[in-house]
Amino acid sequence: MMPKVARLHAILWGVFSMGGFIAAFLLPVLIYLVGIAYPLGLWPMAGGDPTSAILSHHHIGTLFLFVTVAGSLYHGIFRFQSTLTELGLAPAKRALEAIGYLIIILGILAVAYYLLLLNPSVLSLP
Amino acid sequence: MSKEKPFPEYRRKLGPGWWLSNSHFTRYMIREWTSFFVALFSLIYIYEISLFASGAKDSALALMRNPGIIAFNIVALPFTLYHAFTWFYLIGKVQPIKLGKTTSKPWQALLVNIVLLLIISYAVIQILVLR
Amino acid sequence: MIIGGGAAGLRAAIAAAELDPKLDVAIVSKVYPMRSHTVSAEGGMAAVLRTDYDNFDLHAYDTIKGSDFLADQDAVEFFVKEAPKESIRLEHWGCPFSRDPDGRISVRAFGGMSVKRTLFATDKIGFHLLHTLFQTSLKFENIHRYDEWFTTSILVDNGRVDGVTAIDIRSGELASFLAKAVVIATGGCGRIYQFTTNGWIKTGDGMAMAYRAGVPLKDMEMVQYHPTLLPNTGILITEAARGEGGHLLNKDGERFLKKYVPNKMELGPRDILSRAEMTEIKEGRAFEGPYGSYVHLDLTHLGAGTIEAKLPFVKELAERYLGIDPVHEMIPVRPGQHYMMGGVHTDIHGYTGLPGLYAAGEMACVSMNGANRLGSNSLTECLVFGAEAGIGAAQYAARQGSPNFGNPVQGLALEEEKRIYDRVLKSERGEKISTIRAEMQKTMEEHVGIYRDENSLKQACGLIGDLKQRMKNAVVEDKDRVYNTDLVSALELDFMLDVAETIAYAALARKESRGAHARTDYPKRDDAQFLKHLVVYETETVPRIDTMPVSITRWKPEARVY
Amino acid sequence: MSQDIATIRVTRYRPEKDGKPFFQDYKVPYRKDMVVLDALNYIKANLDGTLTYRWSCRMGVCGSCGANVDGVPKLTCASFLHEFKGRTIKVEPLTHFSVIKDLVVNMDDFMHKLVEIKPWIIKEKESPPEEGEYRQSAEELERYAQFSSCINCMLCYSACPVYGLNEKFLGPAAIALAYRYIEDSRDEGKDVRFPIVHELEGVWECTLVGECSVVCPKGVDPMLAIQKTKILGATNALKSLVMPRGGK
Ligand SMILES: Cc1cc2nc3c(=O)[nH]c(=O)nc-3n(C[C@H](O)[C@H](O)[C@H](O)COP(=O)(O)OP(=O)(O)OC[C@H]3O[C@@H](n4cnc5c(N)ncnc54)[C@H](O)[C@@H]3O)c2cc1C
Ligand code: SF4
Ligand code: F3S
Ligand code: FES
Repeated sequence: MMPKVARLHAILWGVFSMGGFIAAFLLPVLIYLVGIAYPLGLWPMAGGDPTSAILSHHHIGTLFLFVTVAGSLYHGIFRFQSTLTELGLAPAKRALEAIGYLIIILGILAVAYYLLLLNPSVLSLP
Repeated sequence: MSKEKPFPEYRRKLGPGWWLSNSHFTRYMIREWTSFFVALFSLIYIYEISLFASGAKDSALALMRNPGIIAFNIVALPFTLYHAFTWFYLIGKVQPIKLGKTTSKPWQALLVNIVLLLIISYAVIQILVLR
Repeated sequence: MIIGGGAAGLRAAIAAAELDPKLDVAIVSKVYPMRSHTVSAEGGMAAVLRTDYDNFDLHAYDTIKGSDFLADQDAVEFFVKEAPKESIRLEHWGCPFSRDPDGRISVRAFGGMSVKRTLFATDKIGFHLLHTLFQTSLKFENIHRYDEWFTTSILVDNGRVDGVTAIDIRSGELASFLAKAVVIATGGCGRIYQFTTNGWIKTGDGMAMAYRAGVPLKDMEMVQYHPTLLPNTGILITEAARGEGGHLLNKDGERFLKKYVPNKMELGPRDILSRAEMTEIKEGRAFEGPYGSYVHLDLTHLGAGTIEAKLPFVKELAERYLGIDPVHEMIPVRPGQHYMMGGVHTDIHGYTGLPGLYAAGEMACVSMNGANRLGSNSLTECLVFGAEAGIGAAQYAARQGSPNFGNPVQGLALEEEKRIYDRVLKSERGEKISTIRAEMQKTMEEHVGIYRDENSLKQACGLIGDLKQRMKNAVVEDKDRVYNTDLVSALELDFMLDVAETIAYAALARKESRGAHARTDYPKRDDAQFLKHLVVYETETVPRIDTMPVSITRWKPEARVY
Repeated sequence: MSQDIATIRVTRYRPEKDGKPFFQDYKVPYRKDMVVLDALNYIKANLDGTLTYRWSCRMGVCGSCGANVDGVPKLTCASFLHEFKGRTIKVEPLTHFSVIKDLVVNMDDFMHKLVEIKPWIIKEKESPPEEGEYRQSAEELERYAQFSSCINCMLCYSACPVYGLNEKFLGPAAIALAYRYIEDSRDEGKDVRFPIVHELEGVWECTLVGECSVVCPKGVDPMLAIQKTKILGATNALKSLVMPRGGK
């Protein structure tokens, strides 16, 4: 039986690694749509914007946004914090970790909250 | 038995520039830095959604058209793709797939996964945006 | 207290620690145990596991015939019976043996063995065996390790062993270890020779220490040459390469062994094969290269599959050190020094006759190898007799009171300190150690090599005597205490010269040809005069040779033809 | 015949004389099939008996002769001079370890880590040898064989920046060894070993730099072992989360 701390770490790492998959498979297209294609007018459809378009697909769109953003945020912050330690901030490692998790938690709560505001009916999913 | 050390030993410490010492390390560090873009984009986008949610759709869209943000995104995309590719490669390395007698090579996993990435991206555009 | 962290030393330590959990066992080793030279054994270890076609008598007979009837048959019988148990124990401890499809340990053919009975782990058995033993030894809390401590002498007082003196290489300080019983397992002494498969650390320290403590060395003239070494480096290409079907070819592409061992061909014993190669070389049927003459080892017909599955290390070595792919090209090989059949005399329980002193492994001579060891018997020997020596020492220790560090012993330790720091380390003018070492190696190679005769041996005895004198003035260049490998080398060379001398004198005394000992002036085996062991004692002047009977139980000496 | 000369630039550190390490150059006759270790031996025998380094087998299996050769951790007995021809070859002690003298590093920490992961078969009861061997299929052997071929040369530690930054990190070879036992069908010690490798300074410290596997001379691929250990740990933890409620 693994001790508690180790188990927690194992699970956090599992989430991190799922975040890696998400960031790899789903994030690029989102960046392209929202951050490049839309503002530069490469947008294939006249009118509207990608975020609205995605959200208009109710549940599945909302879910896509949540998963992509939360997963990427987790993965990115987790990793970035270890990058900083590698660049010489090793002494501050534990502090960096704490800040990292704080950002992750706040961020994920925030997307969840706002997405719920935008599409409250997600909750009624079975 | 604890051996006493009559004479000092020395140890070379890693300086902050260690990752420049060899090309593997440099590539690794670039991969590490992709996380910065992944994280920052996520944060910006969360902010955008919050603007959407609070009804300020126009300022949300204006934010996206901000040249600084566009520039950031243009840099972020290749970095994210780099992240994706190295991730695919590592997966291939760590969990090779056995088919009969031959085991898959990492670059094969990379190719398969790139194709998968294209299909998923296309599907997202088709299903979520265009339809 | 165990000296040596190779197969024999570790097995002894585990046996002692298991027997008596209250006993404090110390392993003193001049290198970290997993660096011991056991690590480089490639081919496999012999034991009768397949009782459907194999049995103890057959293994015993093969071993005795291989030894040219010089082996003590009671020791061999004991050995073959214990061998399977020891191998299974090793398997239980985690050794990753290669397996058959039904999950049993695989066996392969080996030179001089009449059936397949050599267990293997690809072609890195020594590596796996050593690491398995080492890692298993870590489990015992009553085993304490002194890594990188160099033992310099055995402390003997009042006819019994009280401990040893050793240098902590890291700090350079000499310390006395008091012990109720001591097992020495310091391995062979191949570095006496120029061209050897043995590692840098195989310098016969234990043999010389025991010899100086008054224990006789036995069968020292029996030096094994292995037929397949890479010509440039002396790296060994395992006998398993022939066991799996490899061929030896001369310049004319002929399998020349049909003239020497027609029935066994490549699976003949090592002494005969090495001499066959030498004959081919002498008679001009060998290749000439930058490192002298050589013959070819041909594995190409085995196919990539077999080579990769069963001989990966051979492939790695040939590729790395010769730039040759054995799947497509032939490997150049020539004979070179490989193993010492002789060593410290012990009985079948590893006891040397000096109360408190036990010995095991390549440095000991229970005499189960006689005049020629069969490949793959040695590792098993290390386990069987390592365990015996460990148990013997532990039982002896349990019967003993504490060792005393009274005046005589303290005096011995002080004397040793003076010898090392005041004489060896301080001397300022004289020859380099490397010069003397090189001359010794050359002397042994040229005069006490595969073929010997009266003249060459007499010369060797004289030359070694001179070198011993010159050694008294040799200079250790490094004067520091911390990690002084130069000092260690000097002490090792000092040991080697003693051992070399015993080999030369014993070889001179045995006026016959038997097993590995081939005298051109006495080409025949002479059972009437020499069916006995030669033992060498240290004296003030030259070594004194005595004899000991060979124990013969069931197998009468017969002509040795293959 | 004119002889080529190679320059070997070796780190010297003599704690009893010099406060600091420095470089010393030696000129060594160059032969095509000479390895760096041969050059060191040449120096020790002919030029400077005080040069200090470890070696034994000269065939890449004892693991003693590791050093940083031109900045990369290598076995000196398996690095040929011709790979570096025309340049000065820099030979330094393995990085990330403290140096006792010249090229000799302190192995205490590494040895301690090896012991820490309990590298032996853990079994409720060992069956007596008379009952014969434990059966193991070729496939079962294959699962851990690669990870059992580590020669403890420590090159991977010297290559791993994470170990360089944090000495407490259990590190590649030790984890690979732990994984070797975890995957061995004869072993029953998972419950004992998991907590050790999944400790804070265990597998999670590894950020997949992967250099350990690049420098490993024996194809152990510690990175793979670490990653697999992580996956085992994560699935194990998830299971233990789900189990009590899932009722399965
Ligand atoms: C290349 C090669 C291949 C071989 N292949 C096979 C094979 O396939 N099958 C087979 O059966 N046999 C084989 N052998 C033979 C076999 O490997 C050896 O005979 C056996 O390993 C010897 O083990 P050992 O424990 O006696 O000595 P070693 O393994 O040599 O150990 C000696 C130990 O003593 C220590 N020591 C030495 N001097 C001192 C000192 N002064 N102070 C403190 N410690 C000291 C060393 O540190 C070391 O730990 C092979 C040998 C070689 C060289
Ligand atoms: S894993 Fe490879 S590099 Fe690391 S110690 Fe083992 S053999 Fe050496
Ligand atoms: S180099 Fe170090 S970070 Fe991990 S993959 Fe290897 S242990
Ligand atoms: S000397 Fe043994 S590995 Fe290099």
